[in-house]
Formats: sequence, structure tokens, C-alpha cells
Amino acid sequence: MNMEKKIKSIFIEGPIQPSFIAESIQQHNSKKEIGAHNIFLGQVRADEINGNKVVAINYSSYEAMALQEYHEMRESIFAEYDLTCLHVYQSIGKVAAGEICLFVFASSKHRKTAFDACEAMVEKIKAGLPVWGQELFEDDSSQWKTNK
Amino acid sequence: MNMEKKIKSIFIEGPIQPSFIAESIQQHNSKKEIGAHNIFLGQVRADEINGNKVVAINYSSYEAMALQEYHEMRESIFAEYDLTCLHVYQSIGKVAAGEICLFVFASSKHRKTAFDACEAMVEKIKAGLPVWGQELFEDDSSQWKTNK
Amino acid sequence: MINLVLFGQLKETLGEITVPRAEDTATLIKLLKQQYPVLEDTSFMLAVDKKLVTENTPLTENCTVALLPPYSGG
Amino acid sequence: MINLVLFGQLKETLGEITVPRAEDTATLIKLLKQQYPVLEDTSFMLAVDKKLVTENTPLTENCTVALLPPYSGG
Repeated sequence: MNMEKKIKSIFIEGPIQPSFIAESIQQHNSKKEIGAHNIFLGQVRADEINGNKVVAINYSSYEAMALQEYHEMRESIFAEYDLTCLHVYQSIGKVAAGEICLFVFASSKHRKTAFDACEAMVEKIKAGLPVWGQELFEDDSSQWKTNK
Repeated sequence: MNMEKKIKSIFIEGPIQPSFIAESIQQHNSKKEIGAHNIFLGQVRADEINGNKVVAINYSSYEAMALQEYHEMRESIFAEYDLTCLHVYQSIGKVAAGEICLFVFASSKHRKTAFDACEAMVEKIKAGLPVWGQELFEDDSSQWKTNK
Repeated sequence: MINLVLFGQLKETLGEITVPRAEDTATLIKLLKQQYPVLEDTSFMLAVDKKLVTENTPLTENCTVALLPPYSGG
Repeated sequence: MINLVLFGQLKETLGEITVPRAEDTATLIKLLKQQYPVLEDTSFMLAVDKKLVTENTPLTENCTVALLPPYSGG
């Protein structure tokens, strides 16, 4: 038996489509021990900085390292929370304002676990995933985003 | 000007389809001040009670009262949290194990607000919405569900 | 006349019921429990005209009283 | 030889860079800061072979050092 678990990529080129989210939900239909899903979606905001509006964010990552870090985050969440499933998708490349750039999906028997695990995973991702977002403005200038 | 706000129904006949959730997400594409969505989905569990498996839940409600209560819950959540949007859908009628019966969707500028408001709304719904679920078993018996 | 509506397990258990005349909710519940002793063993809340009431409440002509078993939505 | 990879604003600012020889991360960073003074004003973390390092770490032949500006994913 092959004990080594393949680390699935979490990166999606461009925006995360609502139809992809729907398929992801649909796939949990056969897991009948699940009672609660919690989904977090990050959406690119058209922030205005000194009168200049963000039109898109261009994401890049150190992907090989990110997948290792993601795997560790995932293990620690499963160790702490009684989850059935946990899925994460992060956009790479250009995502326009109003589009989805992050999709975190936690499923459990009970709602409290799903909420807590999803929020904990989002915090881990924001703090520990080597991903960089460059905000592109309507006047073609840009600046590097900082997470709070 | 008509100041009376029409209370939109929150009830959906049968299971909530993933495609409906996708459309709901898609509609927020134009609200570019949103940075974070949090979605809660309740899924019917195939619980086993004395060797008898739940195959579906049949939901009923005191709809006219439920809409009033929902309206008050919504107002109190908007008073407490800086939300852009809040949507709730509850199934009425039969929902099979593995299908979605509750959909709560909170959107805000920042993630913490979206998470907190969504969870608070789910708790209010579980405690205060006049809805009853009758668990239907594989042997055609049934029992009335109780919320924890 | 008082309109009485039942939900969930109470609707299933009692079905159609005869509504006694009563001036307030306390009297109504007392009479209903005499008529339908199963109500003694059942936990329920009351709504008058779609508003939850927890204290004794006067009943007016044509008002609607709802007997609500514990909620179990979502 | 050490492989050096840059990300985010550091990649944009520095582009292709000449990698000095160094036995450990402290020496490498010291030499890089002499070569590229902009690094003095920039906050970044270090990874050696895809692992974050916070203390001085020996560098081996063909290892990969990454200069990582503060993350801003999601």
C-alpha cells in the first residue's frame, strides 16, 4: 500500500468561478455523515487609494513551498478539528475586482466545528501561504498588497 | 415613496441546489466593496438511530410568522455587524440525506465580520425560526427532529 | 371565535381539534389540556397573531393562536 | 553554487541578480545587502530548500534560497 499521500495543487489560474464552487458542493452529496459546510470566499475589492481604483489583483506564489506549507496547515487543522473534508483553492494570475480569489471549504458533522475550522484555516492561509498580490489600478499603476 | 420594505420569502420547496448557490455568489460580482463572503450550508445527515437510517427530512414551517421573525433577526444582525449583504434560504418539504436544507450567506468588506455575522445568523435561525423537521427513516417510520 | 393552528408533532398528534371559548391564553391552555391530555406531556410555545407570548395574554375575537413545538429547522 | 529565487516586490525591484558565494544565510544576506542596498529597507523572510528559516542556517552546494516579502494571498 502506498502510504505517501499526493499533495493536490490548490492553485487555479485566474478567478474561481461560482460554477466550480457549485461542483465542489455537489461532490459532497455522497458524504452523508456531513451535517454542516462552511465556505469562505475572498473577493477582490475595488479599493480606492488616493482616488485611484483597484481594477484587479495579480497573484503569484512560490508554489512548491506553498504546497508544503498548505499540507502542514491542513494536517494541523485535521488534528485540531473533527472535520470530514477540507478544501482550499487560491487564484494565481489576474483576478478582476468583484471576482473570487480564495475558496476555503470545511465540512463536518456539526456546525460549530465547520465554522471554527474554516476560520482557523483562512487565518493560517493569510499568515503562512507564500502568495503575493499586486494591486493593479485603473491608471495602469500598481502596488503590492499587504495582508492585515 | 413606499417606505414599507417587502419581506422576501426565504423558503425553497425541496433541496437547495448547488447551482442556486452559484447564481447567488455570481450576483455579488457587481458589489465591488465586498472582500469576504461566508456561507453556511446545512446538509441532511443519514444519522442512524437504533439501526434505522435517516433517508430524508420533511420540513414544515409557520411561514407567516417565520418571515416576521426572520425580518427581526436580519435587522438585529445588520445593527450589530457591518455587512454588505445577508441572504437566508430554508428548505420546505422533503430533503434527502446528502442534500442541502439551509443556506446562509453573509458578505462584508472584511473576513472577520463575514464569519461572525454568518455564525450569529445561523444560531438565531436554529433557535428562533418556527420550522420543524421530521426525520424519515428507511423503514418508513419517522420522528421529529430536535435542534441542539 | 379563536383560530387555533398546530405545527410539527402537535399537528400530527392532534390533527383537527375543537377550540374552546377562552378570554386569555392561560384559560385556553387549561381547557385544551383537559380536552387533550397529551398536551400535558408535550413541550410547546404559544404565538398570538404570529407573535410569541410568554405571559398570559388576552384573546380577541378572530385572533389566531399557534401551538409551536420546539423548533428544529436548518 | 547557491540558487536564489525572488518573489513579489523583490522580484519586481531586483529582477535578475548575481548570487555571491556564502557559507550560511547570515553571510549571504550581508553580501546581498552590500550589493543591493534596497534590501536594507525591505522586509522579507528567508526559505532554504522551501523551508522557512529564522536563524542562521548553513548553505550547501546547489541549495535554493528564497527571499520572501510579506505574504498577501487570499
